[in-house]
Amino acid sequence: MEQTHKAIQDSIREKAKELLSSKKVDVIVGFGEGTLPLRATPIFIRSQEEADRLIWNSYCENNLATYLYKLSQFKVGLVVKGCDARSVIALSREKRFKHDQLYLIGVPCQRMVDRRKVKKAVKGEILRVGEQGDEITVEGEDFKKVLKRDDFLYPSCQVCIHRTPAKADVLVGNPAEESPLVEVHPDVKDFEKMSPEERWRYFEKEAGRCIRCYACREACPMCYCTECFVDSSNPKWIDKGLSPSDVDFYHIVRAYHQSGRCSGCGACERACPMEIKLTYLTQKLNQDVKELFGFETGVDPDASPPLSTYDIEDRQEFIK
Amino acid sequence: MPFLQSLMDEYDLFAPAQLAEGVSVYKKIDQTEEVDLSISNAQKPAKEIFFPQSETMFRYEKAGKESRITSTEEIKRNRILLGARPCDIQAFSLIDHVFAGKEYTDTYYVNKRKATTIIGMGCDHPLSTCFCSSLNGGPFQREGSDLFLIDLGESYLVELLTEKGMAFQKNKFFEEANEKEISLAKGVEGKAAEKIKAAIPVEGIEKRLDQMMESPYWDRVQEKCLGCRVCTYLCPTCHCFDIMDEARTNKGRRVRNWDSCLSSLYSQETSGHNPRPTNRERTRQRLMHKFNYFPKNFDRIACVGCGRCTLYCPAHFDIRQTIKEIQEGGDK
Amino acid sequence: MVNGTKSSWEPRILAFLCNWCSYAGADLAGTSRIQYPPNIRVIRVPCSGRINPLFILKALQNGIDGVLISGCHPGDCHYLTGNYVGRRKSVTMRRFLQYLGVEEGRVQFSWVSAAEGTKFSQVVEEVTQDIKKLGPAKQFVKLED
Amino acid sequence: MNNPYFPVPTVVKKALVETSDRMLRTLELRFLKDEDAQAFHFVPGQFCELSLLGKGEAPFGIASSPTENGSLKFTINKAGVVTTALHHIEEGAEVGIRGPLGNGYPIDLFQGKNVLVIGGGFAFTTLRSLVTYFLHPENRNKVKDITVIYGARTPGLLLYKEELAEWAKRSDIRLVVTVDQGDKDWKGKVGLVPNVLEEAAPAAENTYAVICGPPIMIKFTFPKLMALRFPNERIYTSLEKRMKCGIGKCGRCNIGHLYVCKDGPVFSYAQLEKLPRDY
Repeated sequence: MEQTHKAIQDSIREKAKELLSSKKVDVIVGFGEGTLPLRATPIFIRSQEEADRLIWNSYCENNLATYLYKLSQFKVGLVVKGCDARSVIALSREKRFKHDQLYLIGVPCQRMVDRRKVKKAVKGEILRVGEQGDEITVEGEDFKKVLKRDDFLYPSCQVCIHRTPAKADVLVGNPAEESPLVEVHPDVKDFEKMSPEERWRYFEKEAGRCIRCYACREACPMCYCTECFVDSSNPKWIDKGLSPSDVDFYHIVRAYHQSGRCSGCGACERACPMEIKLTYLTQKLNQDVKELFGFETGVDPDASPPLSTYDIEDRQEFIK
Repeated sequence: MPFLQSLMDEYDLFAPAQLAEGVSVYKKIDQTEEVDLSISNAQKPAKEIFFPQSETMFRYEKAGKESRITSTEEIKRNRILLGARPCDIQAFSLIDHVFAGKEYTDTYYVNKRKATTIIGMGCDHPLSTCFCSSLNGGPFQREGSDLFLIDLGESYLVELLTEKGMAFQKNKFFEEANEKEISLAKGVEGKAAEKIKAAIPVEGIEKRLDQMMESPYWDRVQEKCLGCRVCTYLCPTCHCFDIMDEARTNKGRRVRNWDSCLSSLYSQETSGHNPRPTNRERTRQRLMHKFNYFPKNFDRIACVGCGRCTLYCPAHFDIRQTIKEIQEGGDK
Repeated sequence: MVNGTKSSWEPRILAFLCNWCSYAGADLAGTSRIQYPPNIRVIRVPCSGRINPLFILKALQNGIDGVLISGCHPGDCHYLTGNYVGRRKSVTMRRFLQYLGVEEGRVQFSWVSAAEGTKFSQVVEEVTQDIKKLGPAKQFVKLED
Repeated sequence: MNNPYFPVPTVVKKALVETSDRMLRTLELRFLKDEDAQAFHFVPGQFCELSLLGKGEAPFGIASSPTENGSLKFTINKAGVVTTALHHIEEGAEVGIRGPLGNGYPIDLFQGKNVLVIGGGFAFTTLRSLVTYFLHPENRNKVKDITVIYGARTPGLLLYKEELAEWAKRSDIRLVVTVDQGDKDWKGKVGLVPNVLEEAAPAAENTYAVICGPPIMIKFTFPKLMALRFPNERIYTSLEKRMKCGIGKCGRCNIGHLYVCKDGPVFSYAQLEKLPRDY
């Protein structure tokens, strides 16, 4: 795996240099080394000399498409995983950027490692991380532990069947084999086993930790409304405090607004400082949309978003 | 936990507790089992105890043209904050400046503060992101605590530091510490101090920033910021809030909720004008407030080095790095 | 009110009726003097496609016990396709609420044309019975605190 | 302890729509309790938070003068939730008030000097307070010449028309009213405030200028004052920023280390020059 990462990283750098020197793009948005183990960080590269700061590893977890709105004035070279590319396609359907503004550097994704899960597997602070093949080595002051990489992947990555970007101007690395590690999102599976009452309780408990920092919203490339419904003062849909009803309201609508738009990247869940589970909501909506309308976000660049269209034969047995 | 129970019999007890695996806050304790003193750096800082994220300021009821307002500022039962670490406690002394104030006293904050005895606790496992020592703090700093606990494994060494602390002198759960225990505590303290390796150069940062208001550096700083509120809400010194009414027909309440300078709405005026229209101005405001404006007003930097903003930023923004870059003159 | 003793409790149901069919259907029920339970409060909307899922949640938050959304039959939409688009929102929202564990039957949907005064009264009757069985809404109501 | 967030009850004694576009409405408020009225001391330039329970609070400059005993006036521009509600309430309705807040105009500094008041549009409210204050017989001797230049886009948008007419008749104040665009009944001046200022300004010596208006007016007026050799220390303005608490706690209205609500809203240009352009 390490070798793959290294090879991909080299290709990203090479491509970035080429794009910048030929002035095909003004800026490359990619990942750079984090200052902490288990973390990478979004970086913005504007000159060839800086391009060697670009990296690729198991912690490139952000969906960089979320930065596009800030860069509307520039030609952008964007490093995308499969899910990020799907967001870009979805955004493109919603006419969020100019046709020739983007250059996608597609990376067939090796699935990202869930840093929190890794942290919870050991006692004490992790100070160093290494990766060898399908093993992750974590070291702290008084421990060293080897973990099986596959056991520590993000849930949204475990179910992913679009690891290779559906659309990219260049692909760095070979297309990945598109089969899921698990068939159903583990959190959706667990949730669906519960009774309705248990489900509601679980949902309220998760949402109950919300501090309304809106990191889930800001991390999501599809959350770009000029005025989010939570911020509207007239009409005021919900209050801004921590009343369970208001918090539930926010989480239902934030998720539901992603119907047919969510790429399943999991950026929302990864962004949450309170570790609220969120992808069991969006992933379920994705499943529904696939089942009901045969639609998957950002896979077919020409398909209309399902909630902006219809089929005369759509299901309606629930309508009196 | 008879000691905790005895505290709860007399006080409202606030302490760190886990909400989910790896996620903790300071909260009012209903059952002693909730208390988890091993949590050294809870996601949400202890400021919540005095400055809750969402707080009713008063309730009102309207009848015809008349209305009646009922205040919620009074604290009916004394409180104990148990197990807060020195960084969070140091932060109180910073936001005290704001809420106690010279001209106006924020009764909600001050009432809670006065009614609370703080039992601080030595932080024996500082993280690599901690840099309290660079900001006049330290993992065993006592300032601000009324009592101070040091974890000796089987027992705690308790130091009674203030008048409020001395009230516990006769507590039946406390015994006189012996030499061995005292020296053991010193060992724990020394070990923790060694652990904080990060020396963050804050010296002179206020002056440096005086020159940087229009620096292109802020364009760089803002780049990866998503504009969420994690760093401000989880910061023990951030204290901005919004005031809103929550109405239901004839009744309702006025509420204050935490607010964040990183939100575009924060400074959005009704006219449509926004003095801080982009992330550039907003990230600048956050850092300026901590390292320039606050020191100008109160002679202290509004950062205690707890590292939360760095740990929890979804884009992995590292304030330690930013401070260094500022000190090096910005855009490097 | 939301709470109250069981015997005296009557559900409050909010009905979003499209202007062209269901509202006219309700009107017809009225002018034809067809009886139906008085538990519904009507909000007239231009089209069932106008329903923003926020409306449903807001109603439930405010203590409404049930929500009915009614529009023109497929093919009859005054705006040609509004009800078709609305139907997709309805099915996804309905499934999502179900998934979350919101009681089934709190939110219901119907097609009622301008000529279907009788059907309108039947729908209201059914919905009211369903909601009565469920009892007062509690799940999503914003409590006074 | 006094809770500074508590609104004190007042009632609407009189309400008057000021302008032809009906966007500005003046409310005259009277304290419900005498002790509240007696405890309320303010200087022109200060503001209050007006609150309608269930709607919220918003800050407004006090438009009346401390010399007008018995009631307080506020002129409200209909813009957001609270201001719209304040436009709809009727006489006799209850309005909560917090204040006076902020610093107000430096009246003591003006002693023995000439005062030049420049206003534009609906920002004339606290300027009306200031002028009315100095026109009061007890205070008229405190300052020398008073010159007022007031402009609005159209005649219909001028505030306090009756008072303007009265001031025009007086000999102890020089009033120049101008509109950007006249109408068939308008007999007065037509011209933009900055241009009118050039013609009508008194000598800069011994004169303090107070200027309030829309940003665009300020932008063009300020250079004219500079050209007229007004030093920065003698030009004052009142700033607006989004506010909530009004008492320097909630954070949002800062410009650099100063808070508009507590350290302002009145600042001299000399002060502003030292502050970041964050407004």
